[in-house]
Amino acid sequence: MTYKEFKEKLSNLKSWQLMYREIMLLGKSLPEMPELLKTDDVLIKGCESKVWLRVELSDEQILVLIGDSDTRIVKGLMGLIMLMHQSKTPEQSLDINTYHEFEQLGLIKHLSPSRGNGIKAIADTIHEQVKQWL
Amino acid sequence: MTYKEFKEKLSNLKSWQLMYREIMLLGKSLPEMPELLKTDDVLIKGCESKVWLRVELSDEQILVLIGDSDTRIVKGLMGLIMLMHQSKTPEQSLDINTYHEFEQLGLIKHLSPSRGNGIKAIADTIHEQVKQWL
Amino acid sequence: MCPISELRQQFPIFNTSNNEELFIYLDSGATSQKPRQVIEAVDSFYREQNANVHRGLHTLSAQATSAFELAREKVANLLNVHSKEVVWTSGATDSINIIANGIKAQLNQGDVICVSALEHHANIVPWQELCKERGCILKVLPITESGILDIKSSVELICEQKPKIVAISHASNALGNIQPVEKIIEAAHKAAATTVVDGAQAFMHLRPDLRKLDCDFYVFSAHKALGPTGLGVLYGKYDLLNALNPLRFGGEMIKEVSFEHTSFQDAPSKFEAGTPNISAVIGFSAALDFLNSIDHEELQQYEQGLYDYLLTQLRSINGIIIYGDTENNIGTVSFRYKNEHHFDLATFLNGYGIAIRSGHHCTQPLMKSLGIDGTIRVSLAFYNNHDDIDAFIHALKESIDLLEI
Amino acid sequence: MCPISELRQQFPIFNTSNNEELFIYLDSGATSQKPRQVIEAVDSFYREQNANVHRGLHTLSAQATSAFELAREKVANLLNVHSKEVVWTSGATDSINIIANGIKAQLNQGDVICVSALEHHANIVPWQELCKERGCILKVLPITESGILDIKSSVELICEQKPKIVAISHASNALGNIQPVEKIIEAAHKAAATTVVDGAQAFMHLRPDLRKLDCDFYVFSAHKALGPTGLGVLYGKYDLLNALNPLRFGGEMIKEVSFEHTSFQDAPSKFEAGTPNISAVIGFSAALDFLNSIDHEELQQYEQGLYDYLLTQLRSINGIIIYGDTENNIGTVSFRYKNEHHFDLATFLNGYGIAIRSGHHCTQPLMKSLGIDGTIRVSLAFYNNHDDIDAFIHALKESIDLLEI
Ligand SMILES: Cc1ncc(COP(=O)(O)O)c(C=O)c1O
Ligand SMILES: Cc1ncc(COP(=O)(O)O)c(C=O)c1O
Repeated sequence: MTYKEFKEKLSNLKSWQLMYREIMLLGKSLPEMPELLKTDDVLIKGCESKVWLRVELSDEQILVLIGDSDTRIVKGLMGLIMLMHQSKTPEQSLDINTYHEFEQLGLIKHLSPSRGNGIKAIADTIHEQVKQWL
Repeated sequence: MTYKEFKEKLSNLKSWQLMYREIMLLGKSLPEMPELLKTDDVLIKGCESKVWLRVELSDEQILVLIGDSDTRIVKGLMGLIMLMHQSKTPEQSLDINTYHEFEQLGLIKHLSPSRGNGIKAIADTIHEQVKQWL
Repeated sequence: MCPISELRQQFPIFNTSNNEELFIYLDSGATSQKPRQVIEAVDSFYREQNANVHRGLHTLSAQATSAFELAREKVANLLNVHSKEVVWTSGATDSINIIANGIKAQLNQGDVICVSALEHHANIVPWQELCKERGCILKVLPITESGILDIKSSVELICEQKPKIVAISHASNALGNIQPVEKIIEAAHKAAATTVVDGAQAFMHLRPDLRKLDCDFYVFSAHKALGPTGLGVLYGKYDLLNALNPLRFGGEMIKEVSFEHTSFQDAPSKFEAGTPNISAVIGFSAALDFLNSIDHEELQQYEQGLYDYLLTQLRSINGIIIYGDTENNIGTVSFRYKNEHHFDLATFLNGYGIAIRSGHHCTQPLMKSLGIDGTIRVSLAFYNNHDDIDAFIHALKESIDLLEI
Repeated sequence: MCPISELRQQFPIFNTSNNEELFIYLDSGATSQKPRQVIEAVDSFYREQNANVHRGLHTLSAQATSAFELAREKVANLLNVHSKEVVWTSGATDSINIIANGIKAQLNQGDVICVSALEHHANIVPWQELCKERGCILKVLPITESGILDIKSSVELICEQKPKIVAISHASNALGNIQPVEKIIEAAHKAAATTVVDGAQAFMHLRPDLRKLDCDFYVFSAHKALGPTGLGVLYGKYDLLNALNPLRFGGEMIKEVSFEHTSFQDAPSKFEAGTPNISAVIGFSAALDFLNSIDHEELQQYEQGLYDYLLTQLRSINGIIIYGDTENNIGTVSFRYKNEHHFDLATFLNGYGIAIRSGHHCTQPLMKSLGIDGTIRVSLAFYNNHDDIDAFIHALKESIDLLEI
């Protein structure tokens, strides 16, 4: 599924319950992140729950993201972020305003500021890392 | 003039200006307190302006008060207090509720709490000293 | 005096359709809602009376000062102590810091300080800092597996260690446990320790008689007891209080200043440097009137009834794990559902308009002892009712369903 | 935007017949009056939005947190600094104490700290305490006979003494002098000193651009700038700010707590232990909107006009002695009448319904340098008008007559 497809799916849902359900399902569908990879250096600061995220550059010069969280919802939100950035070139990734996308999806207003900040922290982490490959 | 006479005089006055005038005149009429007697140990704590008060017992076993202040108004209020206690026996003095008298005169409501406290401090000082002569 | 159940009508927030959605407030442990009387007292202070206190002698300032000092007397009366033993601070946290910083000079290397394992960070970190600075040793009064103070071991520890200070909460914010402070204070005083009781959670529910309780210091925040934000109380037995060094220096707390020498006032002024939170004091004064107008026994019965109902309802849900002391409790329930993350449940509950708190509740060490990373906390007050609990239970069941994917 | 002279209508206190007597407020140096917008913001916070901040994720708390952080940004914008450089405190006194206590560890025996001779006790005593504790030396930037900072000698002193800290008020509370802080800051920075500016009196009148002013720290109180009581601001250049040790420890300022080890957040959270004064922040946010809606140049002209009128009127009375810098002034006049005690005059003025302040204004060392025990202080704000001044002058003349007995 592409980010665009997922976005469309969400936009057809009538209630926040259904939206969260889709998001949690997305999270559940993510490949498991091996415990060994969940090191402190990839733990993102500024989130209420635990969020691990690894960003790497493949031989094809596109991004590979692996992430996890200890909560279902945040794991789903991570999935959304990964859908946005996965397999993009560093340049393409830098063009993406993750926070803005969340706003458009209508998700920010359901988030407390701390989680809004969490999203920002994740987005910033990606961009920071991506910059090294420009 | 006795305290009673002064009280009556005040009660006939129509404005706070006239009351203060009488009180200041009373203060002005007090005998000068020699600078030598204005020592730190007779400076009363808890007043905004400087207040010195000496209480002594005469050979006739009645109170002798000498006091002064650096402000006209407080000096007048001191005069009032002295009118109340001067030449009284220790027992008579202890029976006087100075603060209550000021309330009856309608003076407390013109006083800020800090000055109300000042009156209390002066009254307490007198009673404390008087107790030694019981 | 009206029945407890009608008091809710005095709280404007329950009559405001803030989000035009259902709104159930079950987060009184974080901060209480305010009755109309408190809000109006603050409002009319600013409209009619606003002036600085203890400064100058104009009528407005004099009125403000009288009202300010009257509020101090009201606190003292409620606590059954002297008004000069009552210091206004900016909150419970500030109060504890004033004690810990102020008593520093009286402690020496190797001295022991005891805190309970159930403390809020505000009643841990100031003591840790003190220990760091003076080379003192922090010892923890232990809890049982279910999160209740182990009173036997605690008393033994105190007997054995002869601590200089014992700091303990009157009620736990995370679990709601009413702690056996009387026994701790007794043991502490036998060991000649100074006792500090954190009443942040307890004050409104228990209205303690401090002369009876016999603790040396007691602290709480106005905002958790119907009052405005930015105000706290520090009570201390006068001699002990006056022996503390001040934390802040400035106007009002000073007797005389010269560039060569400065002398301080006695307590309470000594600890009240700078312009105090006058409007909050005025508001809290109204909060105390409000509290005093409610029969305390009736209030406790009402709150106990709510709490029992909440417990019964929660226990009827399969998979709910409840922590802490459910026998002696101020009306706070801390729970988890199976091994689901508290964050997911809390997010859904919020979606249903239920205001609860989730996380570690500023009690990380307690959570660690319990082997968890947080709970969902429902904290009740007398302005809650059965409908609130029904709405919460309904939302909780729906939220649990949402987790089944 | 309405003319300055109409802004007064926005202040409810001027429309309340408090004592059913004439009421002229000329004590804004003690605390400012509050516009309707501020009072209403506090009121509706408690009625509609009341919740704790930075705690938990329910919508109410989230809204409160957003509003709280937005206010921080507004302060930062007005001061032209970063919002993470803005710390909420309980007042200017608290702010200065946070700096003095927090920088302690960076100072050594024999280090020099300079304060000006015009400082409020709040900007003297914390430094004296620091000196006592660390063996530092307090040096005083001198004033001229008329009570104006002697800028030449002050700069020389700074050059010569190479102080570690220079603390000075932006405007004097006792005399109203606007101090030449730019020159002092320049000299201090040449000497590698950290500069602390006490803006308690200046903030509302001068709305300083701190990037331009280039001081390292700047403090003020909300209650003197249209805002609620119990709130202050501490600005610091980020690295210097973050290098301070916290004064208070507790919730919110902590990253992780265990009984073995505790780590702190970075600034500003590091300095904001405990539940902050949320309602005051919300109210101050409205105060900043109000200030921002007034053209600053127009406001200054208006205030200058009032001040000039007041000066002229006062000078026309025989026997009035005025202190301080009447060329650079925020609109505060400090005076005496012949060698009458300020207390008598102030009492009479109060009788006539005039709220002024008398005494040493928490500047005992300054009064000592001027060889007096106090003054009568009239302090103006933009909500005053010519009628206020006429009423004051009339009452002053009558009061002086009363002294002739
Ligand atoms: C110049 C100056 N600094 C500091 C302060 C202390 O402010 P606050 O009492 O609000 O803490 C004041 C207030 O009187 C002041 O005028
Ligand atoms: C038990 C306990 N102690 C201390 C505090 C700190 O109170 P405040 O944040 O009002 O300073 C709290 C509040 O969360 C608490 O629950």
